[in-house]
Amino acid sequence: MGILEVKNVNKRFGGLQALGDVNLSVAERTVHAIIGPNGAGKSTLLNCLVGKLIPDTGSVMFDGQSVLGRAPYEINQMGISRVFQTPEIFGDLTVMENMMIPCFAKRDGAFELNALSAVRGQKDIIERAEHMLVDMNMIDKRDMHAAAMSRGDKRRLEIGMCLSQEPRLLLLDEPTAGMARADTNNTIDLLKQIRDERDITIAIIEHDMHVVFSLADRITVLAQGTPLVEDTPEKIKGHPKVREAYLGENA
Amino acid sequence: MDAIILQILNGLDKGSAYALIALGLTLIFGTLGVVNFAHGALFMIGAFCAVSMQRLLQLSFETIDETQKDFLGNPLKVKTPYVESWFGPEVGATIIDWSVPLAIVLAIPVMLVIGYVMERGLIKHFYKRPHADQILVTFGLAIVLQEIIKHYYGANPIPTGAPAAFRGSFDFGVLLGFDPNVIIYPYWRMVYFAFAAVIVSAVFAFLQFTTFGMVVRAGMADRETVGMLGINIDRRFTIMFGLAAAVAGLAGVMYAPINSPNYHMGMDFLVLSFVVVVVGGMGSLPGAVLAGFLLGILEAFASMNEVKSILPGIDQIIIYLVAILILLTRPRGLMGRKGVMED
Amino acid sequence: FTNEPTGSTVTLGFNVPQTGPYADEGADELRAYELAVEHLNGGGDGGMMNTFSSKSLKGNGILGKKVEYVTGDTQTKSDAARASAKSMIEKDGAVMITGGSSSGVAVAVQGLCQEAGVIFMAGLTHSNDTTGKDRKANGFRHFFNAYMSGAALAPVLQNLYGSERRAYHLTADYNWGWTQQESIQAATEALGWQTVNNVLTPLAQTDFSSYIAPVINSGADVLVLNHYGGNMVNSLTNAVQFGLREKQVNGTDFEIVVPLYSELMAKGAGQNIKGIVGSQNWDWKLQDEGTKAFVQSFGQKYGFPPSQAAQTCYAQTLLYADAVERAGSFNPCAVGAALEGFEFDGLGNGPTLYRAEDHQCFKDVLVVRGAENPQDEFHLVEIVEVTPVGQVTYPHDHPMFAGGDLGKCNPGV
Amino acid sequence: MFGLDTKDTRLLLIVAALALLAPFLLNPFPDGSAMAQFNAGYPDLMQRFVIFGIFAIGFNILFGLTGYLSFGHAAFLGVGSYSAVWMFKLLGYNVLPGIVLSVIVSGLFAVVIGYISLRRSGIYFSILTLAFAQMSYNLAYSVLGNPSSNFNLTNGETGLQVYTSDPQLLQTAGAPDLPNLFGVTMRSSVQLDIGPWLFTFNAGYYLCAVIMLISFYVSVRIFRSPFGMMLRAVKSNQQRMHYTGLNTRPYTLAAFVISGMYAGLAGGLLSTMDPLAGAERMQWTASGEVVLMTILGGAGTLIGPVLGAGFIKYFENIFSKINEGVLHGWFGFLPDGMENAAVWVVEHFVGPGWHLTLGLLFMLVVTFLPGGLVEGGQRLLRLFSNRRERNKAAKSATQSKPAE
Amino acid sequence: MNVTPDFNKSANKASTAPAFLSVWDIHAYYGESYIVQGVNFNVHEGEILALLGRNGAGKTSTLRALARLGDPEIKHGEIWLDHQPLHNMASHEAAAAGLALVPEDRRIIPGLTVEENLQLAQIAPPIGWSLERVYDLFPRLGERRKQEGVTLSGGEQQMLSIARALCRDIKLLLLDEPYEGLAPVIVDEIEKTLITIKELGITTVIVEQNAVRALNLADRSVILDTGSVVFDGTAAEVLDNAELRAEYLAI
Ligand SMILES: Nc1ncnc2c1ncn2[C@@H]1O[C@H](COP(=O)(O)OP(=O)(O)OP(=O)(O)O)[C@@H](O)[C@H]1O
Ligand SMILES: Nc1ncnc2c1ncn2[C@@H]1O[C@H](COP(=O)(O)OP(=O)(O)OP(=O)(O)O)[C@@H](O)[C@H]1O
Ligand SMILES: CC(C)C[C@H](N)C(=O)O
Ligand SMILES: [Mg+2]
Ligand SMILES: [Mg+2]
Repeated sequence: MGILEVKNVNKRFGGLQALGDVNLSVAERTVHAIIGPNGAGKSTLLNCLVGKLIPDTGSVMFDGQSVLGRAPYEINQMGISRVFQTPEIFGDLTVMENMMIPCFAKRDGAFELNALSAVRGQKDIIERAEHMLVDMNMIDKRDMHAAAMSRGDKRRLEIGMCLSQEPRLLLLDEPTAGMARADTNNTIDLLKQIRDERDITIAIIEHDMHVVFSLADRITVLAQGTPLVEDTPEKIKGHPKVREAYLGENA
Repeated sequence: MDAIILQILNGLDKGSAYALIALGLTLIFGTLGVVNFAHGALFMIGAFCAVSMQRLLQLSFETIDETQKDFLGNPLKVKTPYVESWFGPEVGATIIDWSVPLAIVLAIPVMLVIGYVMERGLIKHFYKRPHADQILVTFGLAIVLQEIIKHYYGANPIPTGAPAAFRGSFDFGVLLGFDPNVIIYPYWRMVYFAFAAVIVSAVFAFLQFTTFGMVVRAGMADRETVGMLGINIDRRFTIMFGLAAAVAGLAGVMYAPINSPNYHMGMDFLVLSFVVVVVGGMGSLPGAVLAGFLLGILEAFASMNEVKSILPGIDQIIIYLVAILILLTRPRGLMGRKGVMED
Repeated sequence: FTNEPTGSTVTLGFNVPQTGPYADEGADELRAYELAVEHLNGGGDGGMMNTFSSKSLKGNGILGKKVEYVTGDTQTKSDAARASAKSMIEKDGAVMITGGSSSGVAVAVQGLCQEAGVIFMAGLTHSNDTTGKDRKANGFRHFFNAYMSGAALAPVLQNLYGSERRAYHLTADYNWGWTQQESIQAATEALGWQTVNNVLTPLAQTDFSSYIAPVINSGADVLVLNHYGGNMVNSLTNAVQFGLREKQVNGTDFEIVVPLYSELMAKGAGQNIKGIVGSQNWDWKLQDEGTKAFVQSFGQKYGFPPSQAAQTCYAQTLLYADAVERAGSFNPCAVGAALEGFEFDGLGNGPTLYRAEDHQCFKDVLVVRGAENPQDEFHLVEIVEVTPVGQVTYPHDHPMFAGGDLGKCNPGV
Repeated sequence: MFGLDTKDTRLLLIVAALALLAPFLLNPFPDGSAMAQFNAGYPDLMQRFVIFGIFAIGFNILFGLTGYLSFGHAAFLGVGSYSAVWMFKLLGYNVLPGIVLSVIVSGLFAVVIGYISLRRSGIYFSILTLAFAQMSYNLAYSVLGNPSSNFNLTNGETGLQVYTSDPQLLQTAGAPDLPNLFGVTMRSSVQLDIGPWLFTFNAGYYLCAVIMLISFYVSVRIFRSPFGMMLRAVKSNQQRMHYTGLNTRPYTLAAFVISGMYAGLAGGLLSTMDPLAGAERMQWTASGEVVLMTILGGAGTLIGPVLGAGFIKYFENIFSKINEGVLHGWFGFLPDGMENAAVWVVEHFVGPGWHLTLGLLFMLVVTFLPGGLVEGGQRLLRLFSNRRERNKAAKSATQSKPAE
Repeated sequence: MNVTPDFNKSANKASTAPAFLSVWDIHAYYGESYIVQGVNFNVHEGEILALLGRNGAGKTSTLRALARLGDPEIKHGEIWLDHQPLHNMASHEAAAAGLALVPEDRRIIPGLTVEENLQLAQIAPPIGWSLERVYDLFPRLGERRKQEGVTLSGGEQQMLSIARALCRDIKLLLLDEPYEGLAPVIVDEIEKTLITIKELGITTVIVEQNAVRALNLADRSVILDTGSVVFDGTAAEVLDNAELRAEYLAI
C-alpha cells in the first residue's frame, strides 16, 4: 500500500478526456517520475491531487485519507507540497519573505492571528528560511523582489519554498525546466540529498530525461490520459512504445 | 395587470438608460480595464450638448420695447433668436423645438474629441497602473468636468424639452385591448428605448463582426504580446475610448428631455452603472445590457405600492440587494469572463 | 460669552451650500449676505434698512463695529455644515452663524450653535422640526414651514379645484418630505379631500416614472408632489410626460400641486410648471415698500431680481444686527431676548412676529402659480394670493411641532 | 523601542511630536495677517485630521496590505457614530462607553459584511461592499430614521442627536451636558497668547490625538508582524498561499474586521467631538473619500493615509472658506485692474471652486507621483541626499563605470 | 572580455560578410537596475545564433530589448535589422519590420481560443504562414483550435507560441528557450522545424539552456554573463572549448 493511492480517476474537459481511469500507487520514500507526451494529462493529474481540480470519478488517498473534497490548504497541511509548471511565488515580496511564509504555514498551521509580534522577532522562522536559502544557493538574493528574478531563479525559489515545509509528499511539475545546467545538477543533488535524509516521497514530472533517470525509482508513462506502462527506469528506457511515443531517437 | 404592464414599460425604459451607460462603461471598464469614474461625467456632458444646442439655437439679439418694463422699471429688452429672424418665426421655432435631436450632430464630434483628448492626454498613462490609481485620476477628472459645467450652467437643472411632436404620450392599452387612458406611455421614452436598441446593436455589430473587438480584448489581457504581433494597440484603445465616450454622450443627449440635465447627474448615475456593469459580469457587453434591463425592471416593480407596503424601503435598496444576491450565486456576475478584474 | 467681539470689527459666519445640488440657492444667499453687510456698514442705498420698522440700525456697522464675514460650504450635508460652522466659530471667531438650505443641515447647525453658544439665524429650512421638535433657544427661523404651506394652500386649492378631490401624494423619503406631506394632508383633508395614497420616493431618485405610472389608474384626480429641488423638477417633468396634465378623471381635470415652490425650481421645470400651484415665503413681485427697496438694490448690484432665499438671508442678517443694537450687546442671551416676541414690518413680508415660544416667524404666506406666458425669465411665477398671517398661525404646542424644548439660551464660555 | 525597530520608532516619535505640537505647527501665521486664512490650528479641523487619519490608517490595513478595495467602509464609520450617540442617549455624556461600543458594533457589522463580501475578489468584492454600504445609507436616511415611527434608529436626514427627554441613565447631576471624559468636556480648550499668535489646546483634540497615536502604533505593529506579511502575500498571490497550506479567508476577514473597527472608532470619535451622527457619513461618497485619502497619501505605506486624510480635509475646510472678500484683501496691493483680474482667476479655484482645485490636485498627484504624497516626500529626500552623495562620490565615479 | 564599440555595422569579427542583425553596445535598465551592460553582436542573414549563459545572465533581457518591449529600457546603443534602426521603434513597429519573439513564458493570451491567438498574429502585415500550414506542422493545435489557449498543456502552449510567430512573415526570429517543457520527441520536431525555417532564410537567435542541442543547430554562439558578452564565436568553437563550457555553461 503506497502513501499515495490514485484509483480510477477520470477527468473530462468538455469533450476531452484528460484523464481516463488513472491508477497510480506511489510507495513511501521513493521518487516516482511521471513522464509522457505534452498534453498527456500529467499536470491535470497533479491538479487532482492538490485540490485544484476535482476528478469526475475515482478516489485519491494520501496516507490512508481521502484528499477529495478538501480545500487546497487542507491538503497541503496534510503534507503535500507542490511546485508548479509556471513558477507561482509571491512576486511582490522579497526572496526572504517568500521563504518565510511556508515556514510560518508549517509552524502555525492554516491560520494564526499573529498580528502584534514582529517578524523580526521570529528567530526560529528566520533561521529556517535563511538555512533554506543557503541550501538553494540563493542567499545572496535574500532581499531582492521575487518578481525581478530571472525565471530559473524563480523556479529554484519555489522548490525551496516547498522543501522548507518538509512535506511528506513533494509534487514537482517540471522543476528544472529553464534551469541552467549547473543549477539543474545542483537541484538533482539537493533532491537526492533530501530523499536520502528525510522522510519524504517525491512525485516528479519532467521532460529532462537526465533528471528523470538520475532520480527516479519508478516511472509511470502517461499517454492521452491513461498510464501506458509503469516500471523501473532501465525498463522504461528500453520500452519500444515509450521510445516511439515519447523519447524519440536521441534518448 | 395594467399596472404590471406599465411597470414593465417603465422598467424597459429605465433599463435602456442603465444599459446605455453601462455599455459605454463596460467598453472602457470591462474591455480596456480602466475603472473610469469620469464616465458619468461624459454622460452629463452629452446631456449638456443638448442644452448647448438649445442655447445656440436660441442665440438672440435684443431690441428695446419701450412699452414694457423690466423688473427694475427700465424699458424691457426683448430677445429674438437669430434663427427666427433668418428662417421666419415658424420655421425658427420648429428648429429650436428640435434642438435635442439636432444636438446629436453636435454631440458626436464633441464626444469623440473629448474621448480622444482624455485618452491620449491622461488615461493612456494609466493602463498599467493599479485600478486604485485609475479611480483617483478619473474621479479627479470627473470633479473638474463637473465644476466646469457648473461654472457655466449653474447647479440647478435646465429644462430641455423633446420636440413637440414627441411630447405627448401614447395609449398602449388600446392596442392591447384595455380601456383608453389606462396604459399610456410617453412618446419620447419610446424613442429613447428604440434609440438604445439601435446603439446597442450597432456597438455589438461593430465588435462582433470586425476583428477589432478581439484585438482590443487581447490587448487588455496582454498589451505587450499584442504589440509584439505588430498591432498598434494604442491606436485601437484610443478608438475604443472615443467610441465609449460617444455612446455615453449620445445616451446623455437623448436623456435630456427625460430628466432636466444638471451638473451632478453623472455622479448620480455612476454608482448604479458600476453596479450594473459588475452584475452583468466584467468584460461582457451582453451581460451589461442584460443586467441593465433586469435591474431597471426590478427597480420599477419594487417601487410599486403593493410591494412597498409589504417591504418598506425596498425600492431604495432593491438594486443593491439583487446585486448582492447575483454576485453571491454567480461569482462573475451574469455573464462575466474569467480573470477580468478579479484581482 | 463665546467670541465676544473686542476689536473694532465683528465677524458673522455665512454658511451656505456652495457645492452640491443647492449651490445656486447658496450663491444667491451669499449675494444677499454681502448686500446686507454692505448696507449695515453704511454702503449702497441701504436697501430694506430704510423700510424696516425698527430704526436702531444706523449704517455704522453693528454697535459701531464694522461688520466682517466669513463664508463656508455646507455641501448640504449635516456633517460638512457642522464642520464648517465649527471652524467659523473656533477659528474665525464668528459670533453668529446663518445660512443653509435644507432642514437637516439647519437642525444640525442649530444644535451646534446652541452647544457652542452663538446665535443661529436659519436660512432656507421648511421642515416643521426646525422650530418644532428640534427647536433651540439660540436658533431663529424667518422662513415659513410645512404647516404654514398646508394652511395657506388648502383654501386656495378648495377654491380652484373644489372640495371633492382625491389626492395622491409622492413624498421625498426624508425628514422634510414627511413633515410636508403630513401638513398638507391634514390641511386638505380638513376641507374634505381624500388621500388616496402616499408613496415615499428615495431622495436619490432621478427618474420618477415608476412612481408616476401608478397614479394614472389610482382614481386620484390630484397629484401632490412633496418634493423639492431636483427631485421636484424631475418628478414634475415625468408627471407631465405621462400626460397627467391633460388627463380627465371622473369628468374633472387632473391637477398637480407642488406645496413648496421656488423661482429656481420653476426655472428648472420650464414649460411644465405653467399653472401649477404652490406656496412661497416671499416673491420679488410683491408691491410693499420693503420688497421694492430690496429688489431695487439687489437688482442694481447683480442684474437680476433676488430669490426668496436671498430675501430670507438678507432679512435674517438685518434682524440679527437690529436685535444686537436694541439689546446693546452681542451676548446671545441678550440678542435672543431682543428677538423673542419681536414684532416688525418693512422687511418684505408685512407685519411679522418672531414668536418667543418657538422662535418661528409668523407672517403672510404667498400662494403662487407657474405663469402661463412669462414676459421674461424673471416672471416664471405669479402670485395667486397673499394668505394672511392669521390663517397660518398655530399654537406652539401643536402636535406637529410637539416634543421640542427650546432649552435655555447658551451664551457659551 | 515599543517592540519596533529604530526606523519605525523614529517614525512613531515624529508622528507623535507632530500630533502633540499640532496646535503650534498648524498655526504658523500670526492672527489677523493675510495668511492667517491658511492656519489650520483650530480644534475642529485638528480633530478631523486625526480622526480621518484613524479612518484611513484602518482602511490601509485592508487595502494597502491585501489589495482588497472596499468601497463601503463608510458604513462602519456611520455605524460607529450612531453607536456612540446612542450611548450618549442611553447612558450619558461620558465618551468612554460610546467609543468602546462604536468599536464593538462596527466590528460585528464588519464580520457580517466581510464574511459575505470576501467570497469574491477584485471588482466583485468592491461592488459587494459598496452595495452593503449603500443599503445601510439608504435605510438610515429613510426607513430606519422616521421620527414618527416606533423604530427610529437613526433619526434620518436630521441625524441622530441627544434630546433632553432621553434617559441618560448614568448622567449624574453635576456632569456637563456635553460629551466629556470624566468631567473634562471635549469642547474645553486652553488658549495661549504669544504676541500676535493665538494657540488653542483642546481637550477633545488631545483625546483623539492620543487615540490616533495608539492606532498608528498598532498599525505599525500589524505591518511588521507575520500577520501583516501574510496579508501582503494575499495581495501578491492567493493561489500560492493556498498551496502553501494557508487559509486566506480568515486572514482577509481579520484584516477586514480590524479595518472596520478602526473605521468604527473614527466614527465614534466624530460623535464624541460633535454629538450628532448624520446618515451621509455612510454614503458612497464618504467611502470614496477614504479610498482617495489612502491612495493620495500612498497606499500600503505607514504614514501615507494620514497625510492623505490631512490633505483632503485641509482643502475641504480651508480652501472652501476663501471668499471674494479675502481675495481682495490679498491682492489689494495690486493696481485695481490687475487686482480684479487676479481675484477673478483665483476665485475659480477657491471658495465655491475648491472642488475644482481638489480634482486637479488628485489628477496631478496621481499622474506625477504614482506612490502618492509619500513618494513625493521620498523624492525630495532623495534629491537632497543625492546631491550630498554626488559630491562625495565625485572622485570615485570613474571607477564605478561598468567594466567587463 | 572587452568589446569596443564597432561603428562599422557591417563589420563582424567572425566573418567579413555584412551583418543582417547588428546589436551594438546596448545598455538597458529595468527602472533603476542596470541589467544589460553593453551587449554587442552581429548575425548574418540566414544564420542561427545561439545566445547562451546562466540563469540571470541577461539573455531574456537582451531579447526583450531587441524586440523593443517597454522593459528593459535601452538607454544607450543601437540595433539594426536589415538596414532598419530597431532602436528607434516601438515593439509593434519592430514586429512590422519583420521581427518576431517567442517569449520564455509563452504569453498565450487569456480569453482567446487557440485559433484566435493565431488569428491575432495575422492582423497586422506582414502576414506569414496560413493557419492550415501551421496546423499541418502542429496537428495538436488543430485538434484544439476551439479551446481557450491558456488551458493548453505547457508543451502545447509552447507550440502555439512558436506557431504564432510563424503566422507572421518574419526576417528575424527570436526564440527564448523554445524547448523548455517539451517532450523529447517534440523537441526533435521543433528542431526540424527550425531547420526548415533556416532553410527559408530566416535569421534566428535562440536562447536555450539545453546548450548542446542549441549549439548543434547554431552556426555561431554568443555567451553572456552578468549582462555582457563574454564570448563571441562559432558554435563549433564552444563545443570544442571545454574550459569555456565549464565556466559559463557548466557542461
Ligand atoms: N481547464 C482546461 N480546460 C480544457 N482543457 C484543458 C484544461 N486543462 C487542461 N486541458 C487539456 O487537458 C490535456 C492535459 O493537459 P495537462 O496540462 O495535464 O498536460 P501535461 O501532461 O501536463 O502536458 P505538458 O507536459 O505539456 O505540460 C491537454 O490537452 C490540455 O489542453
Ligand atoms: N523586471 C525586472 N526588474 C528588475 N530586474 C529584472 C527584471 N527582470 C529581470 N531582472 C533581472 O535581470 C537579470 C537578467 O534577467 P534575465 O531574465 O534577462 O536572465 P536570463 O538570462 O534570461 O535568465 P534565465 O535563464 O533564468 O531565464 C536577472 O538578474 C534578473 O533578476
Ligand atoms: C431648501 C428647503 C426650503 C427645502 C429643503 N428640502 C428642506 O429640508 O427644508
Ligand atoms: Mg504540464
Ligand atoms: Mg530567461
